[in-house]
Amino acid sequence: MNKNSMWSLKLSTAAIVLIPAAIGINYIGKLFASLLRLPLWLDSIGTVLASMLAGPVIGAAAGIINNIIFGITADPISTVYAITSAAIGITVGVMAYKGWIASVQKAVVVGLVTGFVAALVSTPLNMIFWGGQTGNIWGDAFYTFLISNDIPQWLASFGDSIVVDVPDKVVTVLISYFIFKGLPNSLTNIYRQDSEIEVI
Amino acid sequence: MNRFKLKDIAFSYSPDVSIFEGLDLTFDSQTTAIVGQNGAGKTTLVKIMKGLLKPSKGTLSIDGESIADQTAAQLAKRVGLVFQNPNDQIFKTNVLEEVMFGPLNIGFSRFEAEKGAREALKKVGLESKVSDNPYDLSLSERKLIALASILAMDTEMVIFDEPTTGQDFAGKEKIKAIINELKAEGKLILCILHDMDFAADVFERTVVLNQGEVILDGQTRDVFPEKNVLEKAYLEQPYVTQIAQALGYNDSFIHESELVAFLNNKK
Amino acid sequence: MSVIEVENLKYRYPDTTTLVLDDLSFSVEKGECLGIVGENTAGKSTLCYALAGLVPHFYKGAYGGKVTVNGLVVREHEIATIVENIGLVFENPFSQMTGAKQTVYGEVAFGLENMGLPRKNMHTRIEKYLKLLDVYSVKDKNPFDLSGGQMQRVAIASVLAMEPEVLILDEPTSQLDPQGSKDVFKVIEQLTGKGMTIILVEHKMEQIAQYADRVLLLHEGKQIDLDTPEKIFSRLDLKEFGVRPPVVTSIAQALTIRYPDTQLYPVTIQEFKRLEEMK
Amino acid sequence: MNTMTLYVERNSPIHRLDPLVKLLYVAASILLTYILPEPLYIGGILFVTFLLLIIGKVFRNSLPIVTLSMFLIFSLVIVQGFFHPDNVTELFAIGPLVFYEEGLYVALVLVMRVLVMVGAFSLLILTTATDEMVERLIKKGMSPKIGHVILSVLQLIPQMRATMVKITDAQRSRGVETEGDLLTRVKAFFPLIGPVVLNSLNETKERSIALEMRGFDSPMKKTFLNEAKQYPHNKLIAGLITGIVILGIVWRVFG
Repeated sequence: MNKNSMWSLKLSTAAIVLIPAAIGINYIGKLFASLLRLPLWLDSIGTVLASMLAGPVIGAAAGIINNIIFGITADPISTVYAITSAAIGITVGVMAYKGWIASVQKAVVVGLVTGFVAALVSTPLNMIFWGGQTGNIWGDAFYTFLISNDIPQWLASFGDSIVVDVPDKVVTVLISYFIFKGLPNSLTNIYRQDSEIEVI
Repeated sequence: MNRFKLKDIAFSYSPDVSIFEGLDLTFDSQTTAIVGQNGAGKTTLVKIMKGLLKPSKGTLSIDGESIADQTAAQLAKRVGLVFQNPNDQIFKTNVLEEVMFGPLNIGFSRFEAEKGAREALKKVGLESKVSDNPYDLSLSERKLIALASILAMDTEMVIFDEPTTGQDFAGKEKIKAIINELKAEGKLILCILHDMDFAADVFERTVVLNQGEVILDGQTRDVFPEKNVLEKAYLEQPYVTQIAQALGYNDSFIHESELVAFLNNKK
Repeated sequence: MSVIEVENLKYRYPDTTTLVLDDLSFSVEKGECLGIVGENTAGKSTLCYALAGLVPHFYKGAYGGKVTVNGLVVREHEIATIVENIGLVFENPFSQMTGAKQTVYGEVAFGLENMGLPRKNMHTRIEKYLKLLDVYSVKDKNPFDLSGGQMQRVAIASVLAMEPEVLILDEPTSQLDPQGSKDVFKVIEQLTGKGMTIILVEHKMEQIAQYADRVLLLHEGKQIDLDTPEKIFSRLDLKEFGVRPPVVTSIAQALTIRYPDTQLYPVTIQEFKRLEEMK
Repeated sequence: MNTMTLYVERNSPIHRLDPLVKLLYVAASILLTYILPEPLYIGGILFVTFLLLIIGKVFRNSLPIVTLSMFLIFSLVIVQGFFHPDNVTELFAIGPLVFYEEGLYVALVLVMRVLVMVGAFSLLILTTATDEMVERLIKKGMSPKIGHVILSVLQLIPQMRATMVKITDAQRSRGVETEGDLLTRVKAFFPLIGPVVLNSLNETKERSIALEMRGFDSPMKKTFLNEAKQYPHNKLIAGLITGIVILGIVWRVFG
């Protein structure tokens, strides 16, 4: 892949069909996590995988559409976070392209960065819409703790988001990383935009 | 001897559509094919036997011991079920690990699991592909991996759901050999099939299900000449039987060799 | 006139080392039904992809030789152009439903919308093919609520509605139940009767014997033989290529019931009976 | 078939509105709660939104959606009421915790905003069939491919849910326990999610092929099976909504 193609908007059919699959994976991941009563959401595995497979543009599209779909089928509030999901897709897509999914250690870094970016993007949204809170019990408890210790509201809000996003994104990126590493070429090479036909 | 007994089984997915009402079936050492249209209840039946679905009424037992309260995971040591679509189970990055997964879950040591897995892979003819990624192989090969992953668990009973779908001639021959081998080892074999030729060729007993009811149950040889009953279940006769009937012979022919011998004698 | 011409076709998938198609050359005439047989690794599906342009446009890899469909050189045209000349239906009916349409009627319209067919022409076409495939009665149902056999017929209708010159059927019934396959084969029989050019990949040799005018035998990507079903199925080395002849043919072989002039064995029950009575 | 959307088929004037006008209403109503951030005005917008839900015959259907935001609303009142930085005027106290008037005021504005947002969104999604909205957006210039993605997700997820049951069955048959302590449940996650991912990627390949064979990538200008629906008074209503927003801004700036 050359630099232009990471951001190329000319998308193959396979890459486009990857978006609904990614959203489906997000959904099922979330469902399995709640079925198994795991303490995390794990609802962005598909977005992260799509970014790893097809780059930041598809990753971002998967993220945005994921939240829109969730908005029209279940919870309108989630539409607000479409921007956060897009940021997750872009972060993972860019870092994957720059070679940051080469090892477990690096994947942890990707997870941390992604969680941090997600919190960074969510904070202004939370400030605008709900006065800085997230509606997550642990996050809001932490927010309360910070506020009552005279931390400025925006910083408390950021803290709230960090508590919510970082652990989940680290685990999500790690799971996605292990799945991605195990994928055979026959499944991954159809999403690449760079391959040429060799003449024999 | 293994005997699996279902008595007076009732089951429904939703209150208004019942699948089984008072179904009785017993399986003994004979290899048995279950045939019928989609929706006849074949898969539901084997899921009940495997403990994946709980009947609303009736009893299930193996060798007289009730298994009604056992979960699918607990039954995994005794009853193996090879699902139709291998893509519903494969998640490991190489063939050997995938096949070892089941045995390890039911308490095999790594050594035993690997030994069992390698033997099972040899039986399905994939011993040279142990370190391949399953998704680099074809769907028909993945079906054989799924089959091996159940064989490796060495259960006393093995149930197959449509093992021959998408298999070529060689694949079907392999499955036939495996079934006969399992039978020789004294295991209880049950197989859901859409392929009447394979059913006639391989199985001793055939059960015809239609809309949740057993409409024919007997020796394969006695079942397939029943053209009218089969038609009721939208099933066709095996080619050999069709040929014999087209030639005007109504005796029961279910193997190619039988018909050849018969025609030779007539000459 | 040949609708399909294949000259020295060679192909290898990306990131692999062996040729899946190794120097194939043949042609298909208008109105002909060509059966393709061989074991699972023979390259049958890949050949179908190459005829439909998926190889090399969707699957890149290494490509050599030339495939011409209805006068178009496949290598030089986009898939969207090629599909107006050749349609492909494959085994899994479920993944052939686009997912974007909530009715069977809309599903068939999908391809026509993409082709940019004017709306006034759409309805007649859609209804014609829904009726031809005997799925008109379910036209308002959600495609995913159909049985496998119905879904597969909707897939065929959707491809045929684009009115291609050639229809490729790659194991169209292998995932269907007996009734579903029977219904699909009824349609195939109708289409061959209407003079549609068909390429049929199938494991049941009885079906190949019934419908194919000629049979292409592939083995490990190589073209072993291309001839009439009687010639192909009478080959004594057939099993070496992982192919078993129809049951009638192997019975005829055991009993040496054959055509007196050509010494070939019959491939259908009707012919078997005729020859047996002649004896 | 269960297509997942919350759309409720009814015969109401709201159902007959252009989806884009309803979309405009969502944007306008949320915007107005910021342009005029006093409880009285927000209350007014909330009243109008509820009124429209009633006219659309979907008020009752909107309640479960609103309930989903209950925790957020509850949390807003508690946290802001007790801990908002501007808190001075005590309302009441529970032990050492004091609940303040300023916080309650802030919470009231926030809660009503949440309700306006959820209510307006509900109005859109409960009275609009998704395919109608998508076709409308495509005709207004959205990429048909994006439209395809949105519609296909809605059909795909119920299918994937069915697959999920099959996968759970297949893995339980191989001895995977899905109940038990946290470690057991964590261990079950991979065997369950793995096949979902592989399965969907594999299907992506097949579905792409099917789409290619139906001219998905065709450079031709797409035509539509369904005739464009006529929406009466479309421009008038859209103009009215835009007018109110502008009026609100003017009010805020000069008022």
